Amino acid sequence: MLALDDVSMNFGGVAALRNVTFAMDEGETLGLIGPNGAGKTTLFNVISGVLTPSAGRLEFAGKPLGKAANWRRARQGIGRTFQIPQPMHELTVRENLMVAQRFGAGRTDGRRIDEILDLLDLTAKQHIDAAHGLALTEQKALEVGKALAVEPRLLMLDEVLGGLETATKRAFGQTLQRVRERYGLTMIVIEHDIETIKTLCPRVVVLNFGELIADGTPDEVFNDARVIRSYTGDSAA
Amino acid sequence: MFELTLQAVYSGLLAGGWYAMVALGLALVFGTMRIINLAHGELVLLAAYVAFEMERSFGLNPIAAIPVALVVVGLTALLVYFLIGRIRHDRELNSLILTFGIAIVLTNVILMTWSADIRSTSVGWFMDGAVIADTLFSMNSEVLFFGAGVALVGGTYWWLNHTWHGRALRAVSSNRNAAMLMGVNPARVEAMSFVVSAVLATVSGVALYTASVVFPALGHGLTIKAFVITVLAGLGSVPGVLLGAVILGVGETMTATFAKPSLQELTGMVIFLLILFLRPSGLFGRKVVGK
Amino acid sequence: MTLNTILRRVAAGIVFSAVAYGGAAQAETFTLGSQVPLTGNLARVGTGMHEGISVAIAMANKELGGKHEFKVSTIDDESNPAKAVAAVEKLASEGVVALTGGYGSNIIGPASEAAAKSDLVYITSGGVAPELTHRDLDTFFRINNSEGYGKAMLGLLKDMGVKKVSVIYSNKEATDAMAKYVEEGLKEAGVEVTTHEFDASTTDFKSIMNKVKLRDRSDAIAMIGYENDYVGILRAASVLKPEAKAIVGVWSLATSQMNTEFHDLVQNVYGTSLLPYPVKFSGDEAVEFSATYKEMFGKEPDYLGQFGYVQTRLLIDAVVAAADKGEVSGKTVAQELRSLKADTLIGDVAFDENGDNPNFSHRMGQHQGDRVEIVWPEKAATAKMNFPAVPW
Amino acid sequence: MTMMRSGLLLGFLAVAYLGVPLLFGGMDYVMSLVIAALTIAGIAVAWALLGNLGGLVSFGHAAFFGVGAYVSALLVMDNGWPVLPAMLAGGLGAAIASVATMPALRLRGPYFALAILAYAHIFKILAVEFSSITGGAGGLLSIPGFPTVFGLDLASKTGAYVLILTIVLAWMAVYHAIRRSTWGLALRAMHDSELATRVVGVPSTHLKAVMLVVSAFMTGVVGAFNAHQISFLDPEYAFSGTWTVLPIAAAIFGGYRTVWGPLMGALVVYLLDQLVFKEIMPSGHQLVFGVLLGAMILLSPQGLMPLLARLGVARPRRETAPQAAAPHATEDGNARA
Repeated sequence: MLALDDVSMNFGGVAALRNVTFAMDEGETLGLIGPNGAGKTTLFNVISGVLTPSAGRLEFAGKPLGKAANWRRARQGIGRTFQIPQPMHELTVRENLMVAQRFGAGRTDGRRIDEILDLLDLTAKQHIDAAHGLALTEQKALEVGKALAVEPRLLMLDEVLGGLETATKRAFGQTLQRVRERYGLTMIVIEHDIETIKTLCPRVVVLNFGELIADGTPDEVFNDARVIRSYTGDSAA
Repeated sequence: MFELTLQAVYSGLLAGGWYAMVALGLALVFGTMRIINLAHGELVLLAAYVAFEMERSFGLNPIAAIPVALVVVGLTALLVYFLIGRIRHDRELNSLILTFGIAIVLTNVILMTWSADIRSTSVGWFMDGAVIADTLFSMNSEVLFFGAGVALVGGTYWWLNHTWHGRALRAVSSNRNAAMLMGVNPARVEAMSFVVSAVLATVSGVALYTASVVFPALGHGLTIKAFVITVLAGLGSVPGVLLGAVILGVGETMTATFAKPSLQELTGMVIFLLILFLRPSGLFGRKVVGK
Repeated sequence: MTLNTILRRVAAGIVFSAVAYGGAAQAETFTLGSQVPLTGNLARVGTGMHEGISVAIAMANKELGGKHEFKVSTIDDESNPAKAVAAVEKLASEGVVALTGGYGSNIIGPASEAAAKSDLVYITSGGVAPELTHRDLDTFFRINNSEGYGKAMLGLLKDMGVKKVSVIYSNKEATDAMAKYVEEGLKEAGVEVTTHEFDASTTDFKSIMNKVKLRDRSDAIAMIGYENDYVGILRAASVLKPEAKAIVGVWSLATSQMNTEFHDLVQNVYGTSLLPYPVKFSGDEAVEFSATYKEMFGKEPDYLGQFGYVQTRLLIDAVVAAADKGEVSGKTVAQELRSLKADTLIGDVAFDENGDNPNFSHRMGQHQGDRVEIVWPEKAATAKMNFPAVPW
Repeated sequence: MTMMRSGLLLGFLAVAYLGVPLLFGGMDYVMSLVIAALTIAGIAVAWALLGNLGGLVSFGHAAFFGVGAYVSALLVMDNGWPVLPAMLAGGLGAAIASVATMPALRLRGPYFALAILAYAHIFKILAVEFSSITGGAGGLLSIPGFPTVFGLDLASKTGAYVLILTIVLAWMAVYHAIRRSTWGLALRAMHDSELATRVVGVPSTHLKAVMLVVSAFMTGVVGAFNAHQISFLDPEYAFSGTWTVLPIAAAIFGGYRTVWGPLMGALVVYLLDQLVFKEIMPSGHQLVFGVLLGAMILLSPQGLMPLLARLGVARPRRETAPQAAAPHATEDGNARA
């Protein structure tokens, strides 16, 4: 489904990603963890085409991604969210999804939008100004909704549970489960909360200083010496 | 052929010294505030007209009129600054429209005050020939203000690099938020950039009045030239402004000499677009143009 | 305020003024319309013409001594053809009897067509393009044309006997046409010509002048532009000192204003000029014109004022003649104009079928010290030309 | 609400197409002013479309106006085209010219604005230089006027009024239709959140490019209209800064984010200027445009229509709170992982 081969990303001499290599199968859900500044969001940016990697190759659904622009990757089936929600300004919640569907999936299908709104518990808010009228949970839900409206095959979630209350977090985690089952998605999830990772992701990849230091089941990974060292002293973990 | 080229380069060089003075004022404000003051050319023109009025009413030599012009232009520049400060939303674009409006107002105020007649100094010395080795020709005023231009650009460069005010200005220019954390008051620094810009506008306006003729419609073209040079130079490069100005000046005179004089304007515009498209960071500066 | 209320007010205003003017006409008051550029890039020349028009009105009223009275209603066309058309239409709706004014052939064209639609005579001195008098408009008249200017410039250059001329001209409408005319005329006379076209925004003419000096090496330099261009060209020439025997310009150059404001710069320079400066009075009309002009505007009259005056004076005479015969209309005023033969400040004027004045031939003046002397044609000359002579 | 709206619209159309000609048809002067105001309105709508939907402020719409005018006039004069198809071709010519300006789309706001201005300068110089085609600085005189269609003489004042009114309304309809479509939604969203729109598949640069072409086409047709109505053209007039300044003033004044704003702005600004300010200060009344632009930017950057709406005169579609200098998200999203 997705394969990264030796991908590196430099920002003016600072290496944000170093020779990252891994592959995912269709339907897999991958947890992406690591301390702050480890390169997780940079990896998302590289996969979704927001950034062009300094070196390395990316392959999606059997085809090289090359230098395809970010909007083209969305059309190829890569949906993503942002850690800080980025609703489309001036549009209502529903219009946000309509735009994503029209351009990302190349079709208009009101029923599917109803369904997404329903799944994410946004139906009541669908005519609210997305940029100014939503609570944090709803903003996060809208992030997921936009990515779903693109009708992706790969969904990349960047801390969609971050900053939420524990109870909300659990409920939202279940929502994500339902979403994945409903649409048969391949997912990559960036998450700090270990419990969430354990319930959502059968496989976990750990980044530290841009380097991939571990890849395995949650149990394997969380017992890995390098991983533990990388988190030592990092209160956010 | 050789003589023609030599003179073209020399004329272009002198013009470039003056262009640099005009452009640096615009570039400085642009650097600190990310605002293109489309009324900058009108400020230059205003200085020229103040010099004219001083000469007509009091028989003052244009050089002696500089302090008076400085007060008038300085106050006008501060008014522009004050108005820009009142923009609430999308300052980058709205300031463009605002200063565009101010430029229209200034042009018409100049027209109503001094009429559409052409004006120039009657002090003969400025127009007398300054000839070097029988091959390079210019007017005294051009040489004088080329010198003044280079000195002012150099002075500004020194000021930016060696004084606290200058450093504060550079700090705001490169990172406004960081500068604020360092205790620099960006509002004061921005006002200061307008004042320095007014000084440059004043001197270049008086230079214009002594070397050429002025009339109310002139301001717009000056702003455009200054902007072309700013883009050519790239953000934050004072030497770049000087070099960009000379490139434009020489490019124009070479076009006039070896192609057609009527294509002179085209040269500037084409250089401008090429730089924007091919090398958006300008020839020397930091990146000025985002994707 | 909605659009409709604005329009309603406008309409009310027009109805009101029409009534007012209707009433005034019975008291033998005629209102002339004047559409001139007072702002925009033709503001300077338009203002000059406007001053001449005002002088003509003042003098005519004095002369007519209450028998008839003339007023002028002026609208600024902002150097814009669309606004010129609107101005003519507005003046027509106000009930003016004829129109005097206009500057720039491209503006006069549509404006005079609008005047024709309202059956109003349109007289001007601001449009010299040949096309203007080939439009089959019965109500269009002009007292000057580009041939008149061109003939004078050519005549002077030919009389000088120069072999090679550099023509430096602005790429604007009137200057471009004039340059082509002069170039052809000179070539026909076997004179070698090089041309240098410059953009109106040019301020530094040293590059061009250097080419004239080093490459052309011509006997004479012909400048076709406007005041700011002349000053720039002359300054460049003063610095570079090309070995020409004469430097000649057209309009806006051999004027009192240029003589006082750019005294040293314009010495020995030629330009088209109707009257010498200071005016050597020949005839009562010129004396009075000059006095009235000075009284009204506090300065010496220039050529723009003279033309504006002459065109308006002719128009007033025609309106009076038509009124005396009983009917003032576009047709009758045009008839009067066409039948008139007048000796004016600008020489003999008589209109042909097309409304052109074939008699029009300009004179060439030369700045000599504090004076502008007429030096061409010989019969009108007030002094001998200084030749060869240049300002530098 | 919808009923009331369509009622209002019908009323407006009746007044515009029947009321105005009946009331003022005989007054050439008034009709000339309204035609000129509508010409400005046509450009203002095109400018607003690019500004609002494309997020691009142009300082050089005169470039498209001039190209449209020249293409149409030359097709009629040199190739014997009928006027109305030639006007469309004029729009097409302007659209093609806009393709030449597309490299400027990569530039950020102020740079785009001034790059387009540079194009206007260049086109003007080219029009002067290619004198064998364009007639050079002397320009084109006696350009043929409009034909008679369905018994209506478009060359008459009333005919020209109906023609330009139709053009302006058609452009407003296009503006409205694009604005309402998902394209319009995406375009409006792009203005403040370009990255967010791109990652859901919106090819933002392409959409901007399309808006540029559409806006240029509209402006070109209006330029062509003007050429045939005034019947003359020269480079200085065709590419005059007036064709940029007035539409911007009109669109900013009326509110360029609304469909009706540019039209209302053009009518109010132009008619006020010509009927009121010109009377008060015969020389230098353009000053008012400057004051107007400045005042609107400072007091109500969304324009007069939203201002009236806020005062309760009309109902806006949806109120969007002005973003008080909200810091924009960084270009690469949240690059700190």
